[in-house]
Amino acid sequence: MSLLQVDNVSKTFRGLKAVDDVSFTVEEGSILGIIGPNGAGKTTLFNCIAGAIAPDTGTVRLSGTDVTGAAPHKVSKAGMARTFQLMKPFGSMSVLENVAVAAMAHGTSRRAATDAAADVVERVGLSRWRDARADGLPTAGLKRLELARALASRPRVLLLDEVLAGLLPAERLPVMDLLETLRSQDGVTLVFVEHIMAAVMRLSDSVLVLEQGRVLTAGSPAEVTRDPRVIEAYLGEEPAGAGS
Amino acid sequence: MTDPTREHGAPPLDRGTVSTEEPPQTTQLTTPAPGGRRRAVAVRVAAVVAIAVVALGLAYWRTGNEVVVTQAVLTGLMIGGVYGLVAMGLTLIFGVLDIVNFAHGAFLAVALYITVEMVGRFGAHPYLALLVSVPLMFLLGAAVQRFILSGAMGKPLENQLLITLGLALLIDNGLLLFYGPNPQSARLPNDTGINVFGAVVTVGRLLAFAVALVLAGLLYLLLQRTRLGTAIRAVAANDSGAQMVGIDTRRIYMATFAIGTACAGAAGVLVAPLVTIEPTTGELFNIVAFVVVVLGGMGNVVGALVGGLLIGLTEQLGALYLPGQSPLLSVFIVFVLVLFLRPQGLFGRAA
Amino acid sequence: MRKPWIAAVAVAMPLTLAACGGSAPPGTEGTGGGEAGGSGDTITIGSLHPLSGAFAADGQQMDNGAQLAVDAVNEAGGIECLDGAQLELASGDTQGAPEVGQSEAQRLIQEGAVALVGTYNSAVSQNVAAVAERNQVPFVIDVSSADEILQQGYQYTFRLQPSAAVLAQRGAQYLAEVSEQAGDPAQQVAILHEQGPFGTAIAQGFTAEAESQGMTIGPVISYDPASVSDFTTQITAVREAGADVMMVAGYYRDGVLVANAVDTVQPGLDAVWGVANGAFDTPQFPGEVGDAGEGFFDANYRLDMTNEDTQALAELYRETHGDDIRTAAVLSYDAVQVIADALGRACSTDPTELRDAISETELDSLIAQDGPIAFDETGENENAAPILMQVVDGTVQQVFPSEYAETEPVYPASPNS
Amino acid sequence: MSTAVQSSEEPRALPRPPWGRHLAAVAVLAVLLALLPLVLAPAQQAVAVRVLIFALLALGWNIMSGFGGMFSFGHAAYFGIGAYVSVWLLVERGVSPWIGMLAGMVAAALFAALIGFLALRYRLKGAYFALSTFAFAEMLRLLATNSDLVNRAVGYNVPLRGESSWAFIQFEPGAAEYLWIALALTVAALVVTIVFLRSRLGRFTVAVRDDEDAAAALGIPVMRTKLLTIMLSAAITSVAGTFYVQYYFFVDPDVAFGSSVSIQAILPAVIGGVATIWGPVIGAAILGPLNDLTATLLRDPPPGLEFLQGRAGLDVMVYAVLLILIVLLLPQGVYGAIRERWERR
Repeated sequence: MSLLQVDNVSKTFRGLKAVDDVSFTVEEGSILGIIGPNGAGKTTLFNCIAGAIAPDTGTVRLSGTDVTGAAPHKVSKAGMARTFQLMKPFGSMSVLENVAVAAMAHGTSRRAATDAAADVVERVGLSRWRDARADGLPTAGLKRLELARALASRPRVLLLDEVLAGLLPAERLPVMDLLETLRSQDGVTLVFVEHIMAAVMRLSDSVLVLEQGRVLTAGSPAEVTRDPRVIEAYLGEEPAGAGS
Repeated sequence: MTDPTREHGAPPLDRGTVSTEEPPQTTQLTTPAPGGRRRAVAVRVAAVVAIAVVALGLAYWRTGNEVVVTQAVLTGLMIGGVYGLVAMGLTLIFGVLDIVNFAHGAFLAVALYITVEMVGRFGAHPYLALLVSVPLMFLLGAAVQRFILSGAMGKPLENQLLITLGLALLIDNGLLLFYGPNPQSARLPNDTGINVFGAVVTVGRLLAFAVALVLAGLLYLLLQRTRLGTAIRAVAANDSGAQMVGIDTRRIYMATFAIGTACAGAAGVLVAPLVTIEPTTGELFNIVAFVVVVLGGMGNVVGALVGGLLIGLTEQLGALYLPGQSPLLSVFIVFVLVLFLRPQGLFGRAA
Repeated sequence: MRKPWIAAVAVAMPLTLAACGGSAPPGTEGTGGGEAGGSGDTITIGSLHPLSGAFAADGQQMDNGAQLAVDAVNEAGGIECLDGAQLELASGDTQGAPEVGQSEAQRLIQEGAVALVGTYNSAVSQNVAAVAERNQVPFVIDVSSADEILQQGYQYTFRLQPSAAVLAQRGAQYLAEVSEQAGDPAQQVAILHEQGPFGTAIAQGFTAEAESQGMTIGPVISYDPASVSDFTTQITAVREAGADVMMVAGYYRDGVLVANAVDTVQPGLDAVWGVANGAFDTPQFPGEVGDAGEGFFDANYRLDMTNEDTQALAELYRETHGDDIRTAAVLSYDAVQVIADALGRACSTDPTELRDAISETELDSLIAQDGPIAFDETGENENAAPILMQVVDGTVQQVFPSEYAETEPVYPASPNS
Repeated sequence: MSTAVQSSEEPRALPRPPWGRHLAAVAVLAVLLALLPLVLAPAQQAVAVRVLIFALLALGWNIMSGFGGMFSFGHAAYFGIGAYVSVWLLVERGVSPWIGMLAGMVAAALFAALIGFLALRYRLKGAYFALSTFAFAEMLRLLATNSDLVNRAVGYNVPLRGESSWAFIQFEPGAAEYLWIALALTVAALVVTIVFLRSRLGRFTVAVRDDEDAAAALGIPVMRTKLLTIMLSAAITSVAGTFYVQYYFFVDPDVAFGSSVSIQAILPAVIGGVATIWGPVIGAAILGPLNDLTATLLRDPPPGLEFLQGRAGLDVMVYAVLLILIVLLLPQGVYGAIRERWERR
């Protein structure tokens, strides 16, 4: 049984098919990259999977359990965490509290949650901002905070929406390293949307290409980048950018 | 990289090649086709009319007397016109400045006393007070916005609420101080009744109703056909966007509040002959006006007029349905239903 | 890190300051009891009325009325058996709100008031009555109709104005008598009343008495006086039901609206019959509604304009305040007189002795009623009664019973016919 | 939003919340105020009790609207339920107001859950949410005014017992016990606020207020969190209602459910500082005496201003001007402004 199984999911907004009959599966411990031009429906697809919006048709299963259209907090309890492309910090709280709240939401006691949060904060490299108000963080800090909060909820599947965007190239590397250790050491399954092809090429076991809400193609990173339709979709721009 | 055996299988590719059967157009998201919108409005109008017909039927069944029902409808419409008039200024302020203005009733009270002064001092026809009240209230509104409310723009709801409440207290008690608590009146000369299907309506109410319609029309034209109106609508839709295209939003806030207050000025004069004038009279209209604003959709001048008519009818017919209960109860029931089912108002577009 | 400490101090400071400055009594001390000493002493009477807010018109009149009574007593030499002690009026503004009324009552008692008069609003009076009872300070209600106030078994509360029950019963009796005298007995009476305790009590009492007099009642329509803005629908319902008299129990603003609606709808009534109506017998009512109010009746407690003392007071009031005195202000005047009279008989400012003296009051009133002011064991003025008034030629005239009549009642009195 | 990739400025450090110190401050305040009856005359005590009732009301409001971010303009509903449930039990059934207080809390919390659920279910926000709470409070007022079950517009008098009784919260007029009980209730509400804030529910509430989507995605049950917060808020406010009736001996629909009650719940919190622990208490301590101060001032005006004496309406005008000035000049409230200045140093 696949850990995450998405079947025939569609979502229409006022006659516009944002996600059109998308299906894929993700095996436990693997990393799936989702790419596609702007407006291809990647974020909408994320929202459908994570329960933020209910799909019109189709099903989402997490280790066999149907979570289609379930409330986001239930999806989270079932073991799926996500980050937001536009960062959503709890502005009035400190970084540590932000992360601790996420741990608390998963049943950890307050004291244990604070300890766990301190570990996660350390791990994502936010230690120096531990006690800063979250709404005072720079973009790079907010991106890491998104990641830290998601991690604190101890997910089995982690949906990452452009966690690398807005970071300087030098800041990207430690994040990518972190994602790899998450999979290798913690056994977390990752699904991530990313524009930075270098990251996609490096991290993904397989890649799904979306265009206009539909799956254009899917396969290993190497296969996908050779696909002429993918190249066309990116308007001739060389998708398989310079390697790392 | 990780062990290739753990690599999951490719997603099942059970969909065909990419086709372009409905080219998505992002612009459609923001502006639906005008035809569709018109149709939607037509459907809503039809629904409202249908509900009204059922309501009338029930009222008739409840009273068993068609003259009473006719009178209720006629009175409801006349009062509703006044409610709409009061709500017009409020809805404009609510829509553009995003301020829940509790001082609107107090501004109306100021206009009532201006009318009393005009009638008392110069023996003028009450409605001539419009010539004084509207410009005066326009200036007052501009001053209040510029010197008091501008400091609260963008502040939390509770701060704005308390400031406008403070203003209302200030104005009401200022009137009490200057004019004393005795009720005043400004009656129309020769205000006779006109017979309509056995029911009656006074010339004064008809006149107030007609002027309400005219004012709504003028305000609508101002918003739709003038540069100022366009700028106001732009600020209402998106103030930071309006700022970016070079609109001086601070000026627009001031102008809008002034126009809204001038509407209260006009409403006050028109209402003056129909009510007993006391410092607190304006408060009577405030709550109902808020209900009307939500009903009509905030910022929607025509909606305010229609909402006012509906609330006038609700009040009158509600008194027939629920004798012994306050007519306000039925108004609030309608209000809550609208809030839940169509929070953008009967004639507003979905957010 | 000391913020919370600061907060605690910040909270405590204003509280303490307020406590020191907030209601510091100016120059007076001591509590309500104690014997008044030699001459030159002043005796404080507390006057609690709504001086601001929606009821300020009546409240200010009543405060003025109480002050005129104090002045009159002082001019006549003060309280004789207390060495001519002078009276002093301490006024409190209830704003028509019970909790403000309560704290103002508490303040006045604290400042040494030996008795209270007030308060106009029934809700406030209920509250002040409890305060007076608990502090054992006599409280003479000038205006407040709710029957419940004196049904609590209070020992220190007295009321001058007739209760709602008396007003309603007499209102119905007068209707029967006046319409029969005119040879056109009222048969079907519609009732239009405000839905508060006042209007409801009047409507119930009136219905009981009118039915025992052989009239039929219907339709009975209630309304919310705070929000009503038009009566044409209600008056149309009355017309369609074919009633020949309409009883109206309500306040000023709604009374004016009723008159306007009657003028518009022309319901063909023999009479519009107010009972304790807040509009129909006020001097400004005919001026405000013009011809629309001509012929309206009201059965209500009333200053007695056939009494010379009342006329003198009305004259004095017009001179002092440039306004026509209202009945409510005369009741406040009487209330202060009741206290002054009791002080004179008790020869003491001890509240218990003062209370006992008040309960034995027998004092002529400036109000038209059945006899002198005297209180029964619950504290009601047992001679309190309404008289009938009518708008005649644009002024309010006393018309019934005949001993109080300034002119004959006009019945039927179909307005504008 | 910070557009710069790197902000050279170090973000402001947020101190760990000093819960213990807050609680200690509450204890000090309690001791200070408990001594007040020794120095206050009864009339001044009445003002002090009124301040504490204001504070209770506003502490309740602050939980839902300050920390929870759900603006209520209808807290009169919960105040009124607390007042009516307890006085009904007392007058009709002879039940002690302490039990009535608990019953009122339960009833207010349940009603709050019902209307909160409806408003949240239909996703009302901001002014719309506020207007819906207002509408429900008004509907309760109108229903109580016309319902025989609760004596219509007449309302209830609390029967006098003629003797002091802790069980029935009735003492000599001006007795210190009233102040102590009001104080104990306010202190309890403060402690509840502090405990709430550091609890799981409190953390969730603030998270939901700051960003609802993120909170939900992290597994916080948004609806349940909001409803529990609303219920807690309603329960605290209902206590103010119960005590009000026992202290003032009287309640009617306007006193209990009138919109002025809702405003009195908001005022102290905004003046003192919304979403701060101490704001409502400080605001109440400023506002409570303000009304009396202006009235006293105008009753005996200082030399040179005698012409102001006895002008009806002027005291309220002064009050209104002060209110506007405070809100304009200290938009974060008095405590918020003090705290900000302190932190900046």
